[in-house]
Amino acid sequence: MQAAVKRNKLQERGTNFLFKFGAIALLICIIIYFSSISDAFFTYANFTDILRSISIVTLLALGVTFTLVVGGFDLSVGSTMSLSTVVTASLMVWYEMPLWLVLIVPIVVGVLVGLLNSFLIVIIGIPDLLATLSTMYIVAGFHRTYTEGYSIYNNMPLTSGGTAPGQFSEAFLWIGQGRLLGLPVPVWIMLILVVVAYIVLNHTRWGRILYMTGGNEEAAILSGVNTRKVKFIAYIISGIFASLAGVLFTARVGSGQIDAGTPLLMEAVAAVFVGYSVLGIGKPNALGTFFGAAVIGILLNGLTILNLPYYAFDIIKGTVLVLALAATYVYAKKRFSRA
Amino acid sequence: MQAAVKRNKLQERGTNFLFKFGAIALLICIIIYFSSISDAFFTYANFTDILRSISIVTLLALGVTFTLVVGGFDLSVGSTMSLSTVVTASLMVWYEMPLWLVLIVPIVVGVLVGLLNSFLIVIIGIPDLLATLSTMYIVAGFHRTYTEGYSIYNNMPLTSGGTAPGQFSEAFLWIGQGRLLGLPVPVWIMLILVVVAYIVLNHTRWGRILYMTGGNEEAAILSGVNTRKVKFIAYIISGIFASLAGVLFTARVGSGQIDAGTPLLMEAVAAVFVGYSVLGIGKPNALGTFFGAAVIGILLNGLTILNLPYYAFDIIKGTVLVLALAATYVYAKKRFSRA
Amino acid sequence: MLNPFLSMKAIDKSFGNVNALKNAEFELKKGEVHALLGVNGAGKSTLMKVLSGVYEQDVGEILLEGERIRIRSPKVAKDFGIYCVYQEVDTAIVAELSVAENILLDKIVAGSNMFISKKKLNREARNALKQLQVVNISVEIPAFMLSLAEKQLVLIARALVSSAKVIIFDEPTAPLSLNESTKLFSVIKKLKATGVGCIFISHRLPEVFEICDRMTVMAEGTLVGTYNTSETNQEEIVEAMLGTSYSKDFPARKHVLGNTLLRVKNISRGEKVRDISFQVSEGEIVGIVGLVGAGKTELAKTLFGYSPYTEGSMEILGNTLKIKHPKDAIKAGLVLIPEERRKEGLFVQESLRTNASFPNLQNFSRLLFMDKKKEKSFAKEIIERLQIKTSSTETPLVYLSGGNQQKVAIGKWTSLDSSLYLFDEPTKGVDIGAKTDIYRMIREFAEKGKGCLYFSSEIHEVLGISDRILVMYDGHIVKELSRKEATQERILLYASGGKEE
Amino acid sequence: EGETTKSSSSNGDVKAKENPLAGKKIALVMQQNLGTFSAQYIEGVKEQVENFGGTVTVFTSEGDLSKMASNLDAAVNQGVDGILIDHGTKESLNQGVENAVAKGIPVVAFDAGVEVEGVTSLEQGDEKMAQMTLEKLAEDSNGKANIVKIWVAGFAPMERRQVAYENFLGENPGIKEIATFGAATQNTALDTQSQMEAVLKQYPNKGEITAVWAAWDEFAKGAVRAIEQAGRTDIKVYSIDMSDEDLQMIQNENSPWVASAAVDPKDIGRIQVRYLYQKISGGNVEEKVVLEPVFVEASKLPKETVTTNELSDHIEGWGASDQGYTDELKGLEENR
Ligand SMILES: Nc1ncnc2c1ncn2[C@@H]1O[C@H](COP(=O)(O)OP(=O)(O)OP(=O)(O)O)[C@@H](O)[C@H]1O
Ligand SMILES: Nc1ncnc2c1ncn2[C@@H]1O[C@H](COP(=O)(O)OP(=O)(O)OP(=O)(O)O)[C@@H](O)[C@H]1O
Ligand SMILES: [Mg+2]
Ligand SMILES: [Mg+2]
Repeated sequence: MQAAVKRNKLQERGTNFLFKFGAIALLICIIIYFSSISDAFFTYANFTDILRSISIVTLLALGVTFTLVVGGFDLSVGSTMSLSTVVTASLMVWYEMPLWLVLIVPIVVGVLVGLLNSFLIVIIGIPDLLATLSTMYIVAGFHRTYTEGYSIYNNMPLTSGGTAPGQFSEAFLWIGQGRLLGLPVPVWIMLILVVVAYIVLNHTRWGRILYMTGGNEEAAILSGVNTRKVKFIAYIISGIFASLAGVLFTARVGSGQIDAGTPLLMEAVAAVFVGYSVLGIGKPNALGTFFGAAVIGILLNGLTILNLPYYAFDIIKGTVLVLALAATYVYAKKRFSRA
Repeated sequence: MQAAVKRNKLQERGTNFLFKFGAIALLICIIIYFSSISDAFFTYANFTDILRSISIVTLLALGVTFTLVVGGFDLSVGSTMSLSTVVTASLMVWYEMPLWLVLIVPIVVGVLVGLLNSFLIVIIGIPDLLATLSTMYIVAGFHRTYTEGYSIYNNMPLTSGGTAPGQFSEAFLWIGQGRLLGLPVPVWIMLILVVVAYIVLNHTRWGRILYMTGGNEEAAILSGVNTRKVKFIAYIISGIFASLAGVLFTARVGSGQIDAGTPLLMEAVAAVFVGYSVLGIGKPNALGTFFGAAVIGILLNGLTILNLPYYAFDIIKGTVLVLALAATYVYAKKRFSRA
Repeated sequence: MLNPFLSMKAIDKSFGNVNALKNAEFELKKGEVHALLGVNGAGKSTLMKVLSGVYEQDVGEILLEGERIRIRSPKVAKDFGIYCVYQEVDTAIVAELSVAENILLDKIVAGSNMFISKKKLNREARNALKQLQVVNISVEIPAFMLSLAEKQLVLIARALVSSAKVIIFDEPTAPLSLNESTKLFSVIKKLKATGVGCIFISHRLPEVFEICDRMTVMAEGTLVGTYNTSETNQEEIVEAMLGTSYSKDFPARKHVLGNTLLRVKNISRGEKVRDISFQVSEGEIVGIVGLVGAGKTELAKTLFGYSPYTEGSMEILGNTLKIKHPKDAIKAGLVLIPEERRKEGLFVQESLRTNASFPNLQNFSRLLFMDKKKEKSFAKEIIERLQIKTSSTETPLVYLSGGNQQKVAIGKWTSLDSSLYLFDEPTKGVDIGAKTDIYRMIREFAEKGKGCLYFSSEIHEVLGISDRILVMYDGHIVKELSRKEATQERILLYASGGKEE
Repeated sequence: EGETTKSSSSNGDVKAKENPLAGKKIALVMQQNLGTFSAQYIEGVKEQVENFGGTVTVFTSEGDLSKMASNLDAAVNQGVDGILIDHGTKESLNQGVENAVAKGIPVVAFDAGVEVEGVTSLEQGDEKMAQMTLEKLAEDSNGKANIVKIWVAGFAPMERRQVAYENFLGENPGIKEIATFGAATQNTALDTQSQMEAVLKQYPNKGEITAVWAAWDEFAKGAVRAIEQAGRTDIKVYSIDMSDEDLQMIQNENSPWVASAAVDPKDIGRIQVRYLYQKISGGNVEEKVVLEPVFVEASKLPKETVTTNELSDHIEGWGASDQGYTDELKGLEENR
């Protein structure tokens, strides 16, 4: 008996270890492998570029993380980002607004989308995925209607005749393209927001309340948490992150592209779920999300070296997502059967 | 007391009536409105056009309906349809297969996608939305890899040199473009499949088992149903419907377009949810799905007559979806709180 | 004598047409341990939920230190220092958070500082656990890794750190082992010493007599009486709890035993079903009785193939079977009426007709197509036979009362002509009238030569209906009693782990 | 993201050591890679690079400009010998291109609007293509027509086409624009088709629409399908750009698609590579190269179907461009 129990414990520790450090070990293996193939891979320049390339997705994914923490889901982040992109660009190009307004108005837009989402979910009672799916649609429609289907760029011709008066300012473009202390500005922004989100979620009272609401809503209510308010806030935060991603995208690209966010939604979701398993936390968390985005970024960057046909990339992304999900849910199953 | 109870009952009947016939009444109003604006609207030709334009979406939506009936969800139908489209086209153009094979192989493909979905959901335990999201990705990658990014059309040059030997046969194109007894063939196909799905779901033993599995899985198991098998079947059916939609699309367009299914996913989902509320059924059902697709089709057709810009259509689609969802869930809430 | 610290006066509470509390009374002194006793459904939990702010009473008042208070929410109750360790611990535990965070949950929510120091949190939590003499729980692991008993300790610690004045324990010992219970009692004694009033709900009389100062007995939502432990004995309390009317429900029944229907040999599954052997004959009603959490439901589901047994064997009418899924059980002539009928037994959104025909669809369809006429006539038949109150066969079951729902859950199996029926707490949450109907149905099954297994924690019910009684404790069958041998006291003794000398 | 095609013949590797231009690693950074036009363009690039004994890595960005910028960075980091850019915008790419130039990596851009010193930009002669098709349109309709314009803003070549279009309308008052739309989406052809269907419903009578002018072949494809489905083949379609798939549609019986001005997409790829190799070999290359467009008319095509590979037999100047060749490059190619 005793021996069997011991063996069982050992085995359990084994799986736990795998789950905890498996993801990180895998990442290290990938990095070593790619480095052995190409000298260009393991360089400072390449790594800062990878970080810059994931900065926008990471912001989106952080928003999704917040909604997942409270037990929801936000599928509308992609189109919120699209909307914020064109709003930002239009404020500069069409209306020649000062920089501070250009940065604040998109955030207000994000808050509004968050309010719409939480209204549908909390007040009307539509399940989160369906509610945010509809919002995704509506917001996408709005952003096209707003621009009449055109992308927004410096001195563009206007449908009303004439050309747009404004231009993207240098200061604004610096947000997306500049460098600071050897790192690109978007990387700084990403790192700061990851750290802020990490601290808020893991080291503040608010973070505990968010996790509580998602973990056991009933218990949270019994402890005096206004869970409806908490959910409202989570969706609003998600909207704000999506807006920031949009602003960053605009500054990076220097124009207001239509539908910029749509292809990023899936990547953001994948990042969050890959992040679930980081360090065996098994729940949505800010560091994991960043790590997830980084894994995907490194994988894609490295795969170009492997001569894989470009059209196979979706397969790899999908497979990584499936593996991350499988790890998460097989683990969850085990946990539940233990409880 | 008595009076109050009576008043309450009356009020309740009122809401029930609204819920049951509200959707239909709305549709009739819309039709009358559009007819009053344009002579071209209320014509036989226009209505057969509308029916033809919704035929592909309806097939997709029927598949989604089956997965919803068992309490799941299938987001991969769009890319399954894309895959089926290029497979169908390639069988004709690249390999000159006989018609029966051209029709059967895509169905096999649909079955395989369904198997993958149900494996992830039933065996691994990944939640349906996330599992089918990953599948969506993977299948999309496969279909691009398969065609190497090319659309497939008559006499296309091959990467291996030379031109493709095959052509779309007249018989095949008739499926998408022909007419029979005054109705386009796709309309016939759609109507037949809607009726078959309706009969299976509402009048057969299987339908009962599907609905019961979705309604209360635990109770279904304890009544002796192998719910895992039932779910497998539902996802396979969904895959088959998506494949049929792909075949129909190929025949309609006369070439194998890349990514044909992606934009149709949301429309299919919207159709299913609009269909929830038809006749107050309050759950996924085949007739409702058809009706939902028709409502959206009529709305879009009518709105073009109103000269609304295309980019505003998404807003309308999203709003219709939200209203349908709100109706469904507000009603559900009421029912549950009564219980 | 001092004024009572807390008193509840003339409390009424009803849910729809169920009067859970009628003119209920309760009072508690500072620093006393006060037991709240009563049979299942007596209203104990409901009364405590009123006190802890989960429900608000319809009528009546609550006084704290002589002042009228209104407890609108759990939060308000906690502000008054009233804490509850719920019967279902999982409703109050956040599985993902660490033990420390769970212990300090209320403090975190109510706190005002923005940052949370994990170190400080862990220290405070460790202190709280130390007060409870718990040293072997790490405060840093997530709460989902705890056992049921440990989770309960976390909830007690939570009350402790918030300097509660009143702690309600709703059947805390049900899932605990004897050893764990002893530990809990020493904690309660300590709490008492610091002036905290404890309300203790339990079905296990010996432990109640061990640790409580006074006890209040409830029946059917009303106060029966309050007794000082030193001035009463178990017999008096049991009589107060049961009243006298129960035997009327069960007229004597002549029964003829047939062949052995079911033979279960050394069946085990995990911790909750251990080495179970028994047999059931045709025409026999066998009661399986045990306290809450003894493993009855688990055993029923194991027999039915929902969570198949890992060891042992099963024979039906002499044929050894391997049952891996409920469908195998149904095929072999075994059916289960599960405990949680809304969750497991019925499709509450569906009509009575579709529910009734579901277990035997083959019978109600031609080729593939459903024969709605046949379904309807069967539905009408069971409505009539079981006297189900419903407006039509098409009414969704949500609109039916609990008792009538339960009749459907039983009646739906009658189209199958099975030979063995497992009833898991079939009268739970069912009113007196419907209860009588259900007893009658079960007896009719037996008279037709079916075997019945009746799982219940309500001892008087089991006594009344069974021909033979198996007592379960901690996953084992600890005693078999014939109808003649069985008494309330003996069953209670074995069910709470005791032994006769 | 990318794909590399290895030089296929083994003796190429042997020779690679002899010629300094052999064995080069070339990156192709694209904004969008869906559709037959792109596939043919990629094929042209690969063919020419392989003929020179090099390898190509294709970076695609799914239409996402920020991804495109990242891909450009990745290409620079991987230390390729030369970079080809297909589409994109000045604002998003300038920085990466400057970076490449600073590292001494030669860059040739096609329709990207990149403005960096030392970078060669290819464009298709967009004004001329617009003019050619519009003149044909005017000729076919005797100078009086109601036309639908399908065009999208925001891309450099589209802007140039628009300029020519406006000039033309100014000079031809008989040609009236009655409707205009267009959007570059994930599935442009399909979306255009449904929009065109809507426009046809607004103008249900014969003669209300004379012709459609599509500034991009993806638009034309959608429009042609909508017109065919509605049986309104009296409406003619004129377009810019042409892939092999388009050619098949033009050749269909009763096809409304009557003419297109284009450069062979394969030729574009080949020419772009040649200029890149000129730069790699240190040659002095002009900053702006305009590709000569070819006018393809349905009436000039033979009865039997032909593909773009055989088109040169029927349409003068198709697929036979010698632009960008130098003697040195020809020699390199023949030596393999
Ligand atoms: N939310 C509710 N809705 C309807 N009826 C309820 C509800 N809660 C309790 N009841 C009913 O009120 C009565 C008293 O239930 P309560 O849970 O208070 O009993 P109890 O004495 O705690 O029993 P046990 O010993 O089984 O825990 C029961 O008949 C029960 O069915
Ligand atoms: N999924 C689970 N996770 C943790 N504990 C469980 C689980 N299921 C059952 N238990 C515990 O196992 C024990 C046996 O449960 P079971 O439901 O079989 O008891 P029971 O005798 O039927 O009691 P009841 O009167 O509550 O129905 C109980 O202590 C219960 O709390
Ligand atoms: Mg209770
Ligand atoms: Mg039980």
